Amino acid sequence: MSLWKKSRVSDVVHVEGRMETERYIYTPGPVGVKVAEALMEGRIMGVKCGNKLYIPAKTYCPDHSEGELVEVKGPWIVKSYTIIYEDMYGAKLDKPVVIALVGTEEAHGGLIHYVEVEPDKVKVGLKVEPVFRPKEERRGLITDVMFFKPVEHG
Amino acid sequence: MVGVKSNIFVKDKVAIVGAGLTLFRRRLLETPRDLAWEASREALSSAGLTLKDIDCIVVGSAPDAFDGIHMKGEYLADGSGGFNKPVVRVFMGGGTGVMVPVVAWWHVASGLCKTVLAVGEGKMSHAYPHPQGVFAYIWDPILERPLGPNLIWIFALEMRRYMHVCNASKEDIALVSVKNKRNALDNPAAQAAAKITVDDVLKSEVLVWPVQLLDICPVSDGAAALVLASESVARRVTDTPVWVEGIGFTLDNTHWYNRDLAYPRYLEYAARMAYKMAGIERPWKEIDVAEPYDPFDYKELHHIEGLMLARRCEAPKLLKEGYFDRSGELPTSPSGGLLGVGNPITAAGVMKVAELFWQLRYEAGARQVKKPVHKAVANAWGDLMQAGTVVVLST
Amino acid sequence: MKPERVPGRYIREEDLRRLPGVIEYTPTARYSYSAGQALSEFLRGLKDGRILGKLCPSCRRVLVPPRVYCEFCFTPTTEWVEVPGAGRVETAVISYIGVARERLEKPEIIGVIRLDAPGHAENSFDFAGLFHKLCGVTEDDVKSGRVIGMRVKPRWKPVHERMGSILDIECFEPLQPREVV
Amino acid sequence: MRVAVVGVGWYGFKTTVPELSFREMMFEAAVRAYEDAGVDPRRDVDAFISCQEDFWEGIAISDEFAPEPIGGVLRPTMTITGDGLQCVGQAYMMIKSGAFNVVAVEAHAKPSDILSPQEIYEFSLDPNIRTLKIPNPLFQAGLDAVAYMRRSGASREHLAMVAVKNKVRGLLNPRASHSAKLTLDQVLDSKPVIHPLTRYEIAGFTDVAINVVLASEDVARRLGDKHVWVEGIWWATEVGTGAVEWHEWGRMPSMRLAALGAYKLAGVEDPLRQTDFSEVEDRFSYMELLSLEELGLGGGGAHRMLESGYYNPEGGYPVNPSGGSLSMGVTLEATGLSRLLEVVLQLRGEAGGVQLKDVRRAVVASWRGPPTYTSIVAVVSRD
Repeated sequence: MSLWKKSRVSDVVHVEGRMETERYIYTPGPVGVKVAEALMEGRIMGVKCGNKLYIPAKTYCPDHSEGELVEVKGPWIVKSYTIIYEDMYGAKLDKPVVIALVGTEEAHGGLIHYVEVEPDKVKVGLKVEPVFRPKEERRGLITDVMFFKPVEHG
Repeated sequence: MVGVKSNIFVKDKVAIVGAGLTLFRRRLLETPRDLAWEASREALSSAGLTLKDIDCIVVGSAPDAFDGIHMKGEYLADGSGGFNKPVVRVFMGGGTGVMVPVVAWWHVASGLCKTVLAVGEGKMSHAYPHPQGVFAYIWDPILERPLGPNLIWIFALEMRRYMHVCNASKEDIALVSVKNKRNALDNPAAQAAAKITVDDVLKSEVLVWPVQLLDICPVSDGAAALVLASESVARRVTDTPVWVEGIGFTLDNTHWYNRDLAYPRYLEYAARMAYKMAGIERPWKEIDVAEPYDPFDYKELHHIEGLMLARRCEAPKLLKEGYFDRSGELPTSPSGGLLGVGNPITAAGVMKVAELFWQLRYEAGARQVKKPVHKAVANAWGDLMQAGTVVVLST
Repeated sequence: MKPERVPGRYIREEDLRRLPGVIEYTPTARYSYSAGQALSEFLRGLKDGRILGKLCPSCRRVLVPPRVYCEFCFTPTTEWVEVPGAGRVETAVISYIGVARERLEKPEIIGVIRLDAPGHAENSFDFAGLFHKLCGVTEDDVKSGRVIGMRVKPRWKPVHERMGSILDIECFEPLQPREVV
Repeated sequence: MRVAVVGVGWYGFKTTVPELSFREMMFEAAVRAYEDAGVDPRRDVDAFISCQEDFWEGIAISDEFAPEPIGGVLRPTMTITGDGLQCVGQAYMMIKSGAFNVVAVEAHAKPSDILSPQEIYEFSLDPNIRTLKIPNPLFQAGLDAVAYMRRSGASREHLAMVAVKNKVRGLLNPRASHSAKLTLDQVLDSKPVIHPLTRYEIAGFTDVAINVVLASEDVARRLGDKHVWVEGIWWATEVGTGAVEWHEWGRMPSMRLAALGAYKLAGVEDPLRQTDFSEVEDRFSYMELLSLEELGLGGGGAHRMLESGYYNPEGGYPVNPSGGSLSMGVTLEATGLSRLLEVVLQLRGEAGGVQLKDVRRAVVASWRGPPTYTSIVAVVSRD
C-alpha cells in the first residue's frame, strides 16, 4: 500500500521489452535420432514397455525402464479430436482446422496431428492414415507426416 | 495410468542414500528430459532402488530461457521420475542446485514422503547465437537492460570490489581456477579439467576486466540427481547414510547496486541458519570438507568467507598456503567445482552435494581428500548476487 | 571410484547440423512492463535531469532507485527526495564484450555509484546507488584502483534527447575534469 | 501438528492493473495479509515462498524480485515454479517439519503486461509439438473435453450450464471481473473457439497479487480465532509436458492422485458428505465437471448432478460459489490461491454477497492449466 497513489493513466509508464534469443536449436536425443531416422523412411515409432505399447516413442517408459522401439503400422484411428476456429487473440482462422489424437485401438497415447477432413465429418473412431511428405523434404520431424486423412472405404 | 496410490508417511530424520551424474559437456545429444532421466537412473541404481520406491520428486532447473522451454519444471517432471507422483520445481537462479536437497529435506522431515528423488538439470547449449545472450533478461527490464549489460559485468563488479576491499590480486584469485581445474582431472564427468598455471589464467582472453576466460566456468549441459530418504528407509538400504543435518537459504535485496559487494552477506545468513540446525558453532573448525559455489574463481574465496570457513579477506592467503587443497586442512571443491567440472547451472549445485556424499562415504577414489571427514558443507549462489543456499551433511 | 558411470553423448556443433530430428525455433516473448508508482516518477525525474529517491520514514535512508516500500523496514516510503547526483565510485570494471559475448570495438567502463544520499542508518553496507557507465576514466584508473572512491556526477543527455529512461544519463563522469589518456 | 491459514490479502482482480508494477501489487497484497494475520513479516515470519514462472514475468530469473515486496529480504525466501497452491503445499511441509512456524506464500499475475500470451503458451509445448504450428496452443483442452464428453455422456448443454452457473454467480462477487448475465441459449448459440468450447467457456485473464500466511497450530491459536485449518494438501503430476500424448485423455489422474493424498491427510473418506462445498478448477467449462469426478464429488456423474442443480449455491453441494475462474479469470500461478482465498473467506463468514450458510469444511482444487497435467488439492476447514 503506497501511502498515496497517482491514478491518471498519464501518470504511469509502461516500458516495452522482450525475452527472446535469436533462436533455439534443440537436439533430438539418442532415442530421438532413431525415431527421426525412422520417420525419414516413412515409419512411425512407438515404444514397448512390458506388454504395453506407447505412442509416440519416447526415451523411457513410465517406470523409467528403457523400452523397445517398435514400428506402429496402424490401423490408425482418431482417439479424440478438436476443431480450432480462433486463435487466443480471438482472430478467426481462414478455415477451421481439425487436430486429433491419432492412435491405434490397443496402444496407449497417440500422435497429436492435423486431420484433413471436413469439421462435421470428424468423429472419435474415424479410421485415418498418415500422408508423408516426399522423401527429399523429410527432416526427421513429426511434420514429415503432413497430416492424417480418412481411409477411403474399399 | 489409473489406480496408483499415493504414499504419505510420518515424520522422520533425513539422509542421502544415492547420487548420480551425467557427463558435463558443451552440447550433449540428449534432450533435457533425457538428461534428467539418465541422472535419476544413476542415482536410483546407486541406492539400489527403483522408481517404484520413490514417493516424491523435487526438480531444479534454471532458468527456462536457457533450455528454451516455458514451464520447464513441467517438461522435466517425468524425466525426473514424475509419472503420477508429486513433483515440485524449485527455482533460485544459480542457487537452485543446493536448494533442491533443501526442499527435498522438508519433504522427508515433514514425514510426508519416505523417499525423494531430487534432480537438477541444465541445458545451456540450446540458445543461439550464444547462451550469454539469454542472460540479458535477468536484469531489471526498466533500469538495467537499457544499458546493454553482459552477464559478466555484475560478477566483475563484485570481484573488483572484493579485490579492492581485501587487497587480493588477480594472481591470488587465479589460484582457485588452477586448483579446481586440477582437481577435476580425477572427475569422470568433467568438462574443463586441466593442468594450468596462474600465468595461463592471466594470459587468457580478457572478457570484462578483471574477469578473464579462465576465471570462469564453461557453458555446459548436464544433470545430477540425489536420492533422499527417511531414517528408517536409509538404514534399510545402506550402512553408510549421509545425514542432512542443516539447511539454510536466504535472498538479499534485488537492488544489488545498493549494497557492498565485497562480502556475501546473503550466504552468511543462510549458513548461520544451516549451522544452527546442525549444531555447528565453529564451522572453521568443525567442517572437514566443503564445496563452495565457484562459477568464477573469486566466488570460491568469497563463499569460503561467507560460509565462515575463513575470516573475511583471509581466504586468498590460506589458499596460497595450500589450506584448501585436497591434501590441505580444509579441502574445498575436491570435485573440481564448476570451474573444472562445468556449469549446467542447477546440475552443478546438485553435483557439489553429490561430491560431498561420496567424500563422506570415502567413495571418491582419486578425488578422496586426505584427511578423515565427518562434516561437510555445500552452497550455491544465484539471482542478482543475492541468493544463498546451504546444506550441511554428516556421517 | 564414484560416480562409476557418467552417461551422456557429446556432440560437436558441426555434427549437430547433420543430425535428423534437430529442431530450430524462433521464440516470441513480448512484454509491456508496468513501471508502477515509484519507477514512473523516477523516469519522469530523469527526463527533467533529476535523480529522485524515496525516504524511508523508519530507517531514514533514501532509496535510489525508489520503491514504494523500504525492503528492510517493510514500511511504505513517504516523501520524494531529490538527491544531488554526485557520488563515489564503489566498484568499476572494463568490458571488452557486448550482451551476446561479441567483442566490442571500444571497451566500456561500467561502475556502481554510491550517491550522496543517506544510506541505511545502522550500517554502511546499504546505500543509495546506481549502476551505470563511466566516462572520462581510463582503463588504468580501473586496474590500478584509482577509480574506486573517485567523485563522479551524471553527464546528462541534452534536454531534447531525453526520453524518461535510465539512458537520459549518458554516463557518470569525474567531478573534477581529468586528463584522459 | 496442524497447519492453519492465519491471514490472506489480495490486490487487483481486474483485467488490468495499470497503476502498479507487479512488485507494488505484491507489496499491497502482502501488507493486507500480514495485517489480517496480525504478524510483522520482519519479525514473525520464518520463511517466504513465491510461486511464479519466468515467462509470465518476462524476466529470466524472476526469483530476484521475490524478496523485497513481501518482507523476505535477508530471510529464507524462495521460488517454486508452480501454482500458488503448490507453494501452500511447501509451506505445509515446512511447518510440519518443525523447522518453521510461520510461512508466507505469495503468487501474482500480471497477464496484462504480456503482449504475446499465445506465443508464450506455445513456448511451453514440447519442441516436437511446436513444429506443427497448431494455431491455438490451448488445443489440449479441446482434445480432453471431447474425450471427457464421450466417456461420461455429458453434452454441450452441460458444459454451457457450467459457464452460465459460474458467470452469473460472479455478479455477486466483487473479485469477479469476468462475470456476466448470461443465458444457456447465448452460450449454445455462440460460435466455438476450440471445439466444443465457446468463448464463454474459456476463462479470460486477470491481474492480481495474493498473499497467504500459514502458521503452526500453536501460533495460529495465539494469533486469534480467524484461522482456517489446512487439514490436508497434496499434488501430483501425471506426465511431463514432453510426453503429453501419454496423458489419459478425458481424465485428470493428477487431480485424482492429489485428492487421494489430501483426503488421506485430512481423514476424508466420502468428500461429498464430509465436506460442505468446493472451489475447483474451471478455467474451461468441462474442467469443473471433470475435476468434480476426479475429486470424488461427481456422484453418479457430475453432469447429471449439475443438471439437477445440486452444485448450485443453494443446492446440496455448492461448487464454485465465488463464480470460479470463469468469473474471476485465470490468474496464472495465482489461480489456485484465488480458489483458496474464496474458501478462506467463506469459512470465515466474510464472503459478502456470495456467502454460503453454515459451511465448515471445503475442498480446493487447482490444475496448472495447459499444457500441464499437474494438479493440487487441499481440504480446508474451520473449528
